[in-house]
Amino acid sequence: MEQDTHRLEKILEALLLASDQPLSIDQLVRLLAPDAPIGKKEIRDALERLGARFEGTAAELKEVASGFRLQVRAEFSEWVHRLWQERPPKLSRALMETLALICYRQPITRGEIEEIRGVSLSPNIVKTLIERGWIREVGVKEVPGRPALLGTTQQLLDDLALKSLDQLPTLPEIKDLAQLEAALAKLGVEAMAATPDAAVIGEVPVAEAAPVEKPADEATLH
Amino acid sequence: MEQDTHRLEKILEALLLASDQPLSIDQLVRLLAPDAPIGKKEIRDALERLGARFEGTAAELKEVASGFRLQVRAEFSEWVHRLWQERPPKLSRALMETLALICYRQPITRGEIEEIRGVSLSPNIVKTLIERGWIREVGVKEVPGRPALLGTTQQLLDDLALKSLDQLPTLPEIKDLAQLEAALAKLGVEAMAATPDAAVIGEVPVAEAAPVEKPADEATLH
Amino acid sequence: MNDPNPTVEAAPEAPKQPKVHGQPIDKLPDDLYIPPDALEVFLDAFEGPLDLLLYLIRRQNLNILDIPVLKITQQYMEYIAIMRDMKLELAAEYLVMAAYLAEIKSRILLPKPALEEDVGDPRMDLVRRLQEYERFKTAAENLDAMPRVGREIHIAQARPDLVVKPQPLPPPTLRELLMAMRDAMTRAEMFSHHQVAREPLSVRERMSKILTRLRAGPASFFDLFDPEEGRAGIVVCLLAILELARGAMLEVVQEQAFGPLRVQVARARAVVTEDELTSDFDKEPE
Repeated sequence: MEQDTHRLEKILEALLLASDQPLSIDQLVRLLAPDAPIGKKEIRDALERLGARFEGTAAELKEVASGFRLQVRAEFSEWVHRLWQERPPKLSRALMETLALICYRQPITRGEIEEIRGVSLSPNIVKTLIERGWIREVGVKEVPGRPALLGTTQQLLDDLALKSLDQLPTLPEIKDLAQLEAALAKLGVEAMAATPDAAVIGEVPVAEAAPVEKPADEATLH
Repeated sequence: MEQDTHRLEKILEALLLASDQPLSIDQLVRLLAPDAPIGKKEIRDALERLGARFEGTAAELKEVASGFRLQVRAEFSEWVHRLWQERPPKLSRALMETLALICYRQPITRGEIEEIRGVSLSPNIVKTLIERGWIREVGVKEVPGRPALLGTTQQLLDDLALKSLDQLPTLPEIKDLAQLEAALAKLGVEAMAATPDAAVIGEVPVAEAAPVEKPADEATLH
Repeated sequence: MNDPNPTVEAAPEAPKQPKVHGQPIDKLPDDLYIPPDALEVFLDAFEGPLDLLLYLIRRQNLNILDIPVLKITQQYMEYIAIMRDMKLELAAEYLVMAAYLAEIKSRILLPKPALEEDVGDPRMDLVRRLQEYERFKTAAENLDAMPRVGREIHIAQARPDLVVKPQPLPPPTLRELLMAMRDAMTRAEMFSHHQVAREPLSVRERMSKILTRLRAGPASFFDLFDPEEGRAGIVVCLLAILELARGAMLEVVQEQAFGPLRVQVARARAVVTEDELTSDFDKEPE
């Protein structure tokens, strides 16, 4: 028994450390259930013991609106802030894929994004994209639950130095790497081989973004 | 003093928890420097104590190629996977074989990879490996066509939780050549004895493929 | 092999009879028999001729050093013959290997002139290649078995509860964005959905714009069009409205015969209240 409660604590710890969002008791019950049904009370107790174990460390277990999360104590936030300044935030893969799907499949719901990506979509990602001004809720889909429909903004076009999303290659073009390279070249993005640092290419300074040579009319044709 | 070392440990813990990539000692020195110059030795010692503190928890401090990171112990990965709908996609054999060749034979050209594998190398495989940040072009081979030489990255080592390439499992040994010659000589005799028609296909049905007379030096078998 | 059409699946009711050297095979040898429609899958399972050869050798619990070259060669040839006769796409490497094996075979079978002593065993090179390939095949399996970040290893993360935004996210490069799309699509195998293939993105973009516009209230159908955009713009707009209507994201309503078309956000079917109807009605014409 002693063994078991310890194990439960550690599993909860593992889940909380790996999750990028708070986990509710209900979620935890669901995550733990397949093996042996564990009651909410039991989980709550284990969380309490886990919280106590974090005393004297840099982290703490905190209950927030949407559940429990492990977070760095406020007294150390200054150090973390330094780290973040030194290392500018990176666009995560999940965020990039979500944004790309919204570009290509808008208006699209969170559920549809999850379906295509095969993984659940962290609310943080949508929040971040909205805060950054790249996407917005454009309506709701009239299906049960009335989920929000997401679409792209002018800001995103500006930041990508595009006049219209139509300038992006079509899906078949993306599939074929040679065609993708050709499409990128047409958009003024250098080839990967030419610039080893792939992360910085394509950053056409907005101010200089030359008027794209397409006539306005043609840009929307296919 | 006791207080200070504890504090250093906790600051390191906070930084490692907040970072999504490993932090090197140099980076840690830089991040800690503004307050009080702290030596590498001191940081190393604190990291060691921190690592010990994680014993018996769901997390562990691990040193990988580009520095230190806190990770969830592998024994809990089964639970962590439940956070996501889908398991990470399997990597194809072609991709893994290509990666293995680059790991053990770097720097290596595409042509050399093709020669050993006996099949042409899909450009997508190299692209995928580059996209993942596991390999990169490290130069060109000064032969006609000047093909790119491929090598592995620190990212690969980080992702495999290795400190250096030396920690990769050793490449299975090739048989000693003298033995090979001997075996071939023996083979030659047998081959001569066999008439072409004797070599009927399906002579040995799979199910019955009992240990056909194995060579004496079984120890060298794979 | 150059024939694009007749594949095994094309005529499932009359499976093609495997032939070797033009002669139909009534019964395949036990260890060679593969259901005809599985041949393609079978071939896909191999990473090339070396892999196939290794399989043939290993299947009989043989050491590479003990390859009965003649037998293995013959088996290999049978596979190739069947696959060629069945018009399966066969990578050139398999044929090159077949030619190579044929050469080895003929050199072994031909009486060896005394002078040729120092040329060496013709199988030597093949054995070396097989061994070398097998080393890396094993190495690849070992490598794949190692714990990997994202599979067995997960980074432990926690952040402070502070709202101080570190730095705004940098905009993605186009390459990053497109590669991300490629990855997502590849995983979802959505590339195969031809209906999404050539859809102009401007339609998708316009769909979002129209929805945003309709949030402010219903609009007259024609107000959604901007004549200044020209013909192409109007087509895009029309496609966007149709697509939205098809996806039940908006409704096109005509209150009376020949009356003006009104476009509004789709409403949950059951909960249309009188209130909404009248308020919609009030706002109607523009």
